[in-house]
Amino acid sequence: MLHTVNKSPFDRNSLESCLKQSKDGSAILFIEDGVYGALANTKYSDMVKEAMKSRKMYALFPDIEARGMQDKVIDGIKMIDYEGFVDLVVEKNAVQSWL
Amino acid sequence: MLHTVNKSPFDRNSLESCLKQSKDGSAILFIEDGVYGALANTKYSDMVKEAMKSRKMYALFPDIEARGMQDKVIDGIKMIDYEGFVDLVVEKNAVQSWL
Amino acid sequence: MKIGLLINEGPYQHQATDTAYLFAKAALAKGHEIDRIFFYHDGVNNSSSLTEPPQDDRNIVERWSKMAEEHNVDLVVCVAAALRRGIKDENLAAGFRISGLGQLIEAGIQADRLVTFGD
Amino acid sequence: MKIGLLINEGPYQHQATDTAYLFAKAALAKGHEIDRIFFYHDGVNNSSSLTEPPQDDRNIVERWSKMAEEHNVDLVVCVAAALRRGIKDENLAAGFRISGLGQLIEAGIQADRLVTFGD
Amino acid sequence: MNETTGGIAMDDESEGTIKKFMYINRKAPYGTVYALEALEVVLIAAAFDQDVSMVFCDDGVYQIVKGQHTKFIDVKNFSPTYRALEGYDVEKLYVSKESMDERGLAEDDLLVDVEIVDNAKMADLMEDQDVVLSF
Amino acid sequence: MNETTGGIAMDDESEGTIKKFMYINRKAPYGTVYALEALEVVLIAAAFDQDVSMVFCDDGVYQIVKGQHTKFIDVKNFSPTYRALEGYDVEKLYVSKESMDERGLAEDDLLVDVEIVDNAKMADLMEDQDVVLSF
Repeated sequence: MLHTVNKSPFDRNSLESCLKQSKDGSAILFIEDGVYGALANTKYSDMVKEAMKSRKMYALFPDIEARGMQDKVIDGIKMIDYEGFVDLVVEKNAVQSWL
Repeated sequence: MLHTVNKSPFDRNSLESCLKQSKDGSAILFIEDGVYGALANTKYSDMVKEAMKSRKMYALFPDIEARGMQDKVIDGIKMIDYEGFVDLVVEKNAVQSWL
Repeated sequence: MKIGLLINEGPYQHQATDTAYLFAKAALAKGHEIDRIFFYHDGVNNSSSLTEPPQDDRNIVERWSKMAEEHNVDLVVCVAAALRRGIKDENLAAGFRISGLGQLIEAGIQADRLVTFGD
Repeated sequence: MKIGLLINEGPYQHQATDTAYLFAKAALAKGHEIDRIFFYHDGVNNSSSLTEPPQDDRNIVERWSKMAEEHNVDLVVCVAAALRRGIKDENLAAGFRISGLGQLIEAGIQADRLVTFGD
Repeated sequence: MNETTGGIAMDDESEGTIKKFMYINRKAPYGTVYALEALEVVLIAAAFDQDVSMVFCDDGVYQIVKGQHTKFIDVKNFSPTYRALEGYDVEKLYVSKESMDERGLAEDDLLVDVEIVDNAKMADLMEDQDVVLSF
Repeated sequence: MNETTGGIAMDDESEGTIKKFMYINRKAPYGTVYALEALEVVLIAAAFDQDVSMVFCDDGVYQIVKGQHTKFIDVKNFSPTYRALEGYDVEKLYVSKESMDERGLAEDDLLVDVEIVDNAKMADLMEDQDVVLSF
């Protein structure tokens, strides 16, 4: 299953909610303001790194770059573009958007 | 100064932000989904009770009642209606809405 | 006392406009003056004359128009925000007028209090 | 593959519609079919023919109309949500049609994937 | 059928398919319209003979709390409608245990019969769906 | 003057008053329009000869981070405009230290000169205002 997170973890609880209610082996894609959850050296980096042990994480590069965060993403989070987003949707059985 | 909080502390960071950046002696009014921050026995009750030692807290009763929370409000938080809201605005020098 | 309001969200989607209305109504009932209500961001959608809520629901746009008429409240819709969102003279409800952001600053200067309602 | 979209927020206020558009564009470019896009909640405001963004900004409504025309995408606006927010046939942009919520469920049944964009 | 399905006739392709639809409610009522408009979706969905389940987690659990009185905010109290869901054959209602606990809520606070499940079970249920709609 | 004040002529009453206006930016750019439309307010406000200060706290600090490139999300990059604020005599820019720290940001990451203040100082500044507008 693919989970998308589009809100900053500093602003909303949706990333935390997603991590708690998603299964090992699922994929998580950070989009829009959600990409702030994909950054190193923040209050939430450890929580995300821990979740990365059992889940595959992606971040939408156009959103990362728009926000000037291209040098700050956690190692191991895969950067994709809108085509990659489409591929993920096609690959997984369903999509849950944590709005 | 009057601070209003209209978001649930479970959903957003605005209550926490407000408590950190408001002065002792200021007034805090919970409105709309913000009233979930005024409830006893929740994850955030202790944080709010601690802040009540130095700040006066109010909750908009019409919003409390709409959500069925009339029996769950923390003791010492004063229930007011829209007229009371107006009085607070008039009484304080300025209003900051934590949106 | 003169009170100004800033409303940042549209009708029905967020409670902000409802709260603002009930606040303004209470202020007027207590004898205060609502100097100006400025509609910004999606707040401009409060002024659409085309809204048609279900019979058993409140009519948010009409409530504003009525308040403007009865209490001479100045309802100002931000022109730039309105154009982005499809509010123009042709679908502007009674009692609203479209103008610039300067009207918001002016409300802040002239009113004794400015209160923001939003998301 | 057949993909359906659900869009819950209006233009300009939230990035959701932009992301949905760029996602749909990429899906079409890769040869997938965008079966239907359903506009709900404030999402119905994407269909207002009256929007007029600044010259240097993207025109969100026109982009949808153009996509509908070029790729035969079915753009459906929820009638109940639209009436609440002042979207009617008279201000409905080209390529959109107003219909019931059943169209959303139908999209969920017929498409291979349904993706939600919102706030 | 046209009436209840929102004015459309279902074509052959959709008539035979039964998919698992999950409606996830994560937001509080009244502060935003999502709770109300999500409920409207579920009521329509019931007419399509799909496998429907509804989830209440995070602030969504507040949607089904007893004792809501909305008269003074001048908005319709739609909470009684959750009780009508059973009549629409929407019987699978799941509520997050962790969300209830964090909010100090007990099953007795709720106005409908639900199954309370923990995060792990919720993740399992979600993974098992064909279509997930989140409000 | 009509042009820069949004098409209105200021009347006598407002001309003499100088109030302290604070614009608080708490939201990230691009995800929502608030950052952009708040900036538009500040630019107009500059023409009114009031005492203006701007605050960036919580996700608002992300508004003034260097290196924003918005080409691929098809939205205008408005971050250079923050550099123009000085030309409008908007010189009091305050940034929350705690918000920077939680996000692992340093002053060098920002594209404008700001004063970094802690929560206590921020509360003091806020308390001192006549009008506070929060976006």
